[in-house]
Formats: sequence, structure tokens, C-alpha cells
Amino acid sequence: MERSPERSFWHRIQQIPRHYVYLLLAGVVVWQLLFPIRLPVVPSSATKGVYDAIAAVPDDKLVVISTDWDASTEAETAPQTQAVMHACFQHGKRFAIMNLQPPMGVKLANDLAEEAAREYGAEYGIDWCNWGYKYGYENVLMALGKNIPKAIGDDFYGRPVTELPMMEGVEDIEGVGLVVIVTGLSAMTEMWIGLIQGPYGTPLATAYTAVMAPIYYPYLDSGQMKGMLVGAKGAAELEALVDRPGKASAIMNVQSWAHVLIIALIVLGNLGYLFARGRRGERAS
Amino acid sequence: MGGLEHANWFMRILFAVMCAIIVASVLLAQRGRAMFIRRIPGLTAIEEAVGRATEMGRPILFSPGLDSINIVTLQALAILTYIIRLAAAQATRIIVAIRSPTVYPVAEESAREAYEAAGRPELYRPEDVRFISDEQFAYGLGTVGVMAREQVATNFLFGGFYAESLILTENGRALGAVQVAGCPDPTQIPFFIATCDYVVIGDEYYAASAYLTREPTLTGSLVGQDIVKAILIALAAVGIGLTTALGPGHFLTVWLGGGG
Amino acid sequence: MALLRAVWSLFQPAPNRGVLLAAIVAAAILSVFILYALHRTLGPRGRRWLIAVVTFIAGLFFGLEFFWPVKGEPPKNFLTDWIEPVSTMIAVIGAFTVGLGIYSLCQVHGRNVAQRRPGWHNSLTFFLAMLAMLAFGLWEHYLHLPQPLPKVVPWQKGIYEILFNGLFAPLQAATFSLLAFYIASAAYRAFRIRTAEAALMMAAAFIVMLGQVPFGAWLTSSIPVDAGWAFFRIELLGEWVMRWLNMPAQRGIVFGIAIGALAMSLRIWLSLERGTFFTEQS
Amino acid sequence: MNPDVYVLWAAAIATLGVYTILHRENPISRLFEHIFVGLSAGYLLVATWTLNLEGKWWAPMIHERRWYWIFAPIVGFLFYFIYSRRLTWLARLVMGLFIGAASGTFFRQFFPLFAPQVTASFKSVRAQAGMNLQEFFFSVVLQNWLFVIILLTVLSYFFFSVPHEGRFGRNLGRASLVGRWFLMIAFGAMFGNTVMARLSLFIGRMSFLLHDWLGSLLPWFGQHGL
Repeated sequence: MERSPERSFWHRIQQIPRHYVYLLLAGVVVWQLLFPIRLPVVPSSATKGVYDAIAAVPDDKLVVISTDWDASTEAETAPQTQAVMHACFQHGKRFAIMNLQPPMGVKLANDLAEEAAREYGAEYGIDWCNWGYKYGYENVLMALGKNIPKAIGDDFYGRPVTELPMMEGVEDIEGVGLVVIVTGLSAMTEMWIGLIQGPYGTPLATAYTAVMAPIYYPYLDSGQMKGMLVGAKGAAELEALVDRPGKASAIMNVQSWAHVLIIALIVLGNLGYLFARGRRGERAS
Repeated sequence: MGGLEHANWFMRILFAVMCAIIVASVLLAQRGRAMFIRRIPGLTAIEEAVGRATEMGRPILFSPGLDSINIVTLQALAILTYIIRLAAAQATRIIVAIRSPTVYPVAEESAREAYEAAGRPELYRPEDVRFISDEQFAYGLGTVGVMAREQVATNFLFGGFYAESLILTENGRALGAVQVAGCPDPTQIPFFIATCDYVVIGDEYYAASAYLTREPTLTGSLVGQDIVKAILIALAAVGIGLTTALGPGHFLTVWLGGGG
Repeated sequence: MALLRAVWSLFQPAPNRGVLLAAIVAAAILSVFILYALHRTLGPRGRRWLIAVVTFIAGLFFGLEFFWPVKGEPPKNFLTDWIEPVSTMIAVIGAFTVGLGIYSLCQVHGRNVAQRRPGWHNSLTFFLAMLAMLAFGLWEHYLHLPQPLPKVVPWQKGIYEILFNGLFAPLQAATFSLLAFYIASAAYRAFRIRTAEAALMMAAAFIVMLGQVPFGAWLTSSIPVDAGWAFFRIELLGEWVMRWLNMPAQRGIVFGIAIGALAMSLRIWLSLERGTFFTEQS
Repeated sequence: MNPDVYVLWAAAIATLGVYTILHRENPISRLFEHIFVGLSAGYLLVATWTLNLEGKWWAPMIHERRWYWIFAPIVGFLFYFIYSRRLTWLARLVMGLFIGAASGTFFRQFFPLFAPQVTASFKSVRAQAGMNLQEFFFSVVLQNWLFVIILLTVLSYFFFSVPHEGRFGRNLGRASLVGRWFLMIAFGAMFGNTVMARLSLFIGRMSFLLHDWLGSLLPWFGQHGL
């Protein structure tokens, strides 16, 4: 607002007009959407925890992926689900999809699984399966702990799960080596921890939307969760670990660049302030 | 959430004590006990901001936030009536931009009353209390439009604000308006600090009517509030002590969780 | 015509409508009479007293239900079953204020159009947009009823799509996305180390922002995760700032406003509020 | 008629129209502002009827024969007396109902909203068994101790009726100054934490403009971007 009479470089970078700031931001976003230059991605320890937990599942046990999300949080949760599936296929871990809420989640996840399975030549029923949407929240989980075939009954396509080759020998929760919850809904975590992770000690990993993740850090600290994917960032980090850069990586790359721009602007403004002040000090003395 | 649907005996006692202290200090103040209030810069600035609009001969914009009729909005309207009285004395126009249809009649009525109380009923123009839109971002865009077309010199934003706050204040700033904002909820305060000239933070918002009007009732209430806050701090201190000594899940946690 | 008849059929009351209509009309006349009687008999003091009593009872009703002892399973007291219907009633009463809001809009824009003020064509656009959304919105609603209205005009669906998905939703999203620009320029302008306070704010914002993007994590990735000083990895530091610096400060604010709002509630409930609203006269 | 093309174009033009406000308020942004406000006003009317009144008021009154629902519009229309000088007190009567309900609702919410916040502040401030000095520093001093200190200093900032004079007052003044610093740190952190969410909205819009809209004209754009 106030105009400085001095027109030195240091003064001008303190007062870049807002139009230039806007243009710079739009320019960086368009540029990175069209011609991405990948900035390095280093997985955080929380993401690494998810990856390591999948790798550590014994070969005779299943991974259960509970996909409790739908189109409203798809932008973050779909890439998360996809990256988790890639991690499972790459380590040769068999997984089962299921969900408790909302019913749509299991259909969307099924499409993602089919796509990933084609890439690895994996087969339904042998390498992966879909337990379908199960109504009943706590009741489903309590039953799951004791008797999986009975709790699940039919799979996504309406066949009894006992007919699937990969379910052979999987009787109760002892046959599950890891549960991964992918969700934008609260209360799911508490249910799984209270009814499965707590009583049976089944390892648990989670993937949340960025908005809801912060409240679950304590479970990560306490070790009740092996790892956690936070929003698109977590998905991008896991995509980097499984070497399948996808939509989340693209979005996070634009995010990284835009953040770098904003940080650079703040730094420039402050450098201008410091140097301009320093110079004025010299003149005064 | 869920869970806590009714009070237990601990809450009943605590609540009764807190209410009693506040009401008692209100009554004491009404009997004429002088009360002290420390300086709150954001509120002192209100007068200056109104004065600037008068000097420039341009109107003031006031937004009571997005909430429907609740405590936050009622406090915003209390601040509005004070500002109208200040502005009416200087014959400066105030435009009120409303989002909630239910708040609209209450704001309209408060405005008319305030002009009458200031002795300038002829300055009251019903169409200056405007319903903009109940859609959050249509409200944001519409209010920015009003700012620009009416060339407001001063923006007052008091009430419950959400993501649209930055749309209002960044455009207000670009238009060169003096801006004073206040919101009890902390989430939008960072953006107000970055874009406004003065910001009223947290509980300063509820202290506003007492600070501005110096009504004995309200200053008395403020003293009562401080005493209750001290009790709350004591409660937290006891809780921290008990957790340190006994570990989590002791009786105070249970009582405050609705059990017991 | 077929359309109008179908719409009309939606508003038909159940059988025996004569009795119902009579009851409704009688209740309406009675309440108008009571209001008129109150208006004629009450003086300014009586009116103020009545308003204070209504305020007190409304507050008491909602407050008491929470604090009154409860019995049984699910726990209930004598007010519990009334909370839901009364809340609905108040919501319905409040819904009728929509007309006032729309009236305010029409007043401002109607005058612009009538007096051909500068920009009156914008006000005309306002009316067109409102009426279009109203007409096609209602139409869309009644098409989705169990027994849809006859499809008189084939392009109705298309126009609704354009109004809703082509204009309303994109306008919402576009306006929301303006925030990206505003947050960038606000950050650039506000985060200067002019004062200690601004410097602290900037430092915290800096750490949290870097901690959010993979690029930030890369900067400090040379610190081993299991080292004691892993604390200084930027993503962990950012999380620490959010949890152990931001959280307690927010909680301090919340404690303060809880008490401030409680005092405000008490004052308006007991009609003790002075010097604000409309407590002065009348 | 295939509406999809028109929807796509309308959405793209509306988005660009709104973005012109970044330069300054101008005739184009003004046009879209009025369209937006008009559409939302129309939608408000539709939603008030279809989502609220039709199901909660009209149906119970007419179809379920609860004649007493007629009182709702009568009371609701008292609001409209704000425009009458003589009858305005009736509008205040119904406002009194709403104001009272607002305070009562706050009384109800007081404990459910704030009690969990109080109990969540009960942190243990001593070392757990078997902690070494480094663990103690990082997981107790830098977490729980700090938490308690910040909570107390921030709260001390919100004491308004104690003069910052005398021994107690001066100490309170010092604490409240520290509290204000912690508040600024918290606000900075909240600011930084919101940047990503806001950017993602814009990235989404740009992806729509480049990929969906321009991509429908020039296939090259359809192949690039998200």
C-alpha cells in the first residue's frame, strides 16, 4: 500500500504486485500439469511403515484391504488403494477386499484391483479376491475374528468364499497377516482396533484423507498402527516405493512445485526486507 | 461424537457454579461496582476505522458471518449495533451483508433500533441490510461485488467465518479498505491476521460488547467470565496432577466424560 | 394441461379433507385472533415482558433436557421425547424466513432494473437465473417422484444439467479455488520478519508447509529415521508443530470462547443483555 | 440435444469468468457473480421446499392430517412484521423464540463440546518407567510439558479484567505475552496446513480446463496433464 520512494531491487522484491504472484502460481501449475518435472519423493516414515508391513506379511497369510470410501473422497483414496494393491502384488501377498460402509467402495476397489491384477497376471480367487460389502459394522468384525468363512459367506460375485482356492486354510483371523483400512470415514479405525487389532494382535495399517489423518497420529505413535498413508501425499509416496507413479504422484508433484514457489516468494520478500534495511542502516551511519 | 446426551451430577454442579458466578458478578456490577478491562487493540481500532470511512465519505460494510442464529451471530449483531451507533452519529452509511435468511430479519430489526437509539432514524435504509446468498461462495463473491460497487472504505467482519474469509478480506485489501475482523473459531484467524489491519482473537470476540459499550452489566459479566476461566484452569491443573500421579482414566476424566 | 393436473394431484390432501381444512382454517383464525388480542391489550412493558418470557422458556426447554436427571434405557427425562419435534418445528418456522431473504434480493435488484441504474442488466440476469433455477429445479424434483410427471418437454433435463452442472457447481468450485491465489499472495505479503510475532508465525508456517510435500521430506531425508535426532526430519517436525504447538494453543482459545459464549448465552437467556440488539426501548 | 457439450462449455466459461476477478472486479466477473447469486437464490427456494418444507411441514399437515402444523407458517410469518412500524414487536416475539433456542442449544452443547477438550488436556508430566534422558526430553518435555505451558500461557492471554500491574498482574502480563507468541505460532501452523488443500482445488480446476475442456478441442491437451 505505502509506496517507497526507493526503487532498488531489494525494495521491489518486497512489493511484487499481486497480479504477478497470481500469474506465477497459475504458470507453475499449468507448466507442471503439462510438462511435469518430477521433484524427488522421499517416503515419510508413516508411509514406509505401510510398505514394510505389507512386505512383512508371512506368505501363508492374507492381507485384508477394507476399502471404506466412495466417490466423494476418491481423489485421495483411490490412488491409495491402488498403491497398496501394487505393493501386495509385488511382494506376492494375496489380498482380499472388503468393506463395511459405504457399499459403493467395494465396487470401485474391484475395478482398481482388476486393473492392477492384469498388469501382474494375477488371478481372481488365487492371488486376490473380493469379500464384498458386509453390513453390520461391529458385528461383522466380531464374527470375522472367530470364523471368516461364516462371517463373509459369499464373495462380491455371490460365490461362497470357501470355493476360492486362496481361502483354503483361512479359518479365523489367524489367517490374516495384515489389515489395511483405506477410508475417509472416522470411527472405522476405532472399530478395527477395538475388535481385531486389540484382541487378536493382527497388524494394522491405514490410509486416510489428509483432513482426517491428524487425529490418528497417536495410534501410530503407540504402535497400534504399523503405518499410515496421509492423503494424496501418502499415496504418492507409496507409488514411489512401488515404482508406479500415478495420479497421486502427478498431483503431489504439482503441489511440491507450487509450495516451492510460495516458499521462494516468502524468502525473497524477507531477503528484500533484510537487505533494504541493512542498506538504510549503512547510509544512516 | 455421540455419547454424551445428558449431564451427570458433576456437570450439573459445575455448570450451576459457573452460571451462578457469572450472574452474580453481573448483578454486582449493576449495583455500581467499577470494573477494569484491559486494552484490546482490535476493538479500539473500530472507532478509528469508522472515522476513516467518514473522512473519505464512503460507506462501511459489515458481515455477521455465515452462521444461522446462534451465540456467535448474536454477538456479531451486538457489535453491529454499536458500530451503527458510532457511524450514525457521523452520518456514515453502513451496508450489512447477510448469508442466513433467519438472521436477516433480526439484523434488519437491530439496525433500525440502533439508528433510533443514535437519534438518527432518518438515516436508516432497509435496503442497506442485504441478504446476499445462502450459498457460501455465492455469498463471498456477492459480498466482494458489493464492496467494489459501493466503494466501501471500511470492512468489519465479525461472526462465524469459514473458507470464504480470505475471498472477502483479500479483495477488500486490494480495494484499499481498512479491515477489522473477529471470529471466535481459530481456523480463519491466520488469514485474517495476514490480510486485515486489526484482528480480534478468540475470547476477545465475546469481550467486545463489554469493552465497547462499558455497560455495567457486560463488564460485570466479563469479570465473572475471568473467575470461571480461573476455575477451569484449576480444574485442568487438578486433572494434570491426577494424571501424573494416577495415570490416565482417573475419576475426573470419568466425571467429565459423563460417567460416574 | 396434463402436467398441471399431475402437479395438482400432488397437493391433494387425504380423504375426508373437509374436516382437515376446517381444522386448519379454524386454527389459523384462532391464532390470528389471539395475536390481535395480544396486540391490543399489551402495553410496551407487557410486550417486553412477553418477549423475555418466550426467550426464557425456549432456552429453558433445550437446556433443561440436558441437565434434568434421566431414567431408563435409553436414558430419558420428561422432555427428551419433545426435543426432536420442537427442533423440527423451529426449523420449519425458520424456513419461512427464506421469503424475506428473497424479498431483500428482489428489492435491491428490482430497483436496479426499474430505474435502469448502471449495471441493471446484471440485475436482470439475476432474475433470469433465479427463475430458471426455481422452475427447472422444481421440475427436476417432481420428475424423480415415485410417479413422475408426464415428460412434456424433452429438453428439460438438459437445461437443468446446464444450470446445475454447467453453471452452479462450476461457479462454486471456481470461486472456492480462487483461494489458492489469495493464500499465496497473503503468505508472500504477511510473512515478513518485521516483528517477533510475524517471524514466529512465518517459521511455523514454513515448517508445516514443507512437511506437507514430498519435496520438503527430501530436504531432510539424510537424517536416519531411527536416529535420536530424527525429530528434525521436516515431516516429523511439521507434525510435531501441529500436534504439540498448534493443538494446545487452539485448546486455550476454545476454553476461552466456551466461557465467553456461556456468559453471552446466559445474558440473552435471562434478557440481561444491555446496550446491544433491541433491548433499549419498545 | 446432447447436454454434455453445453455443460462442458458453460462450466469452462463460468470458471474463466470467475477468474477474471483476480485482476479486479470487472463487468465479466460482475455478470457471473449475478448469475451465481441468482442460481443460488433459485436453488435456495427449491431446496427449502423439497428438502425442508415439503417433507417436514406439508406432508405431515396434509397427508398425515396433523392440522396443528398450520401454526408453523403463522409463527414464521410474524418475522415479516419487521416492515411494519406498529406490529414490529410481534416480529421480536418470534425472534425471542429463536434467540432463546440459540442460548438453550448452547447450554446443551457446552459439555459435549468442551468436556472432551478438557480431559484431553490431562497430560502426565513425569517420565514413564524405563525412559532414558533423550526419550524423556523428546516425548515428555517436548510434548506434555510444552502442551501444559502453552495451554496455560494462552489462557492467561484471555484474562481481561486483571490489570497488568502489581506483582501478580505483571507476571500475568508476561505470561500473556508468551501466550500471544504461542498463538502466533499456532496461527502460522494452521496457515501452512491449509495451503495444500487450497492448492488442490485450483489444481483440480486447471486440470478440468486443460484436460477436459481444451482436450475436447485439441487432443494434445487430452493426452497431457492429469
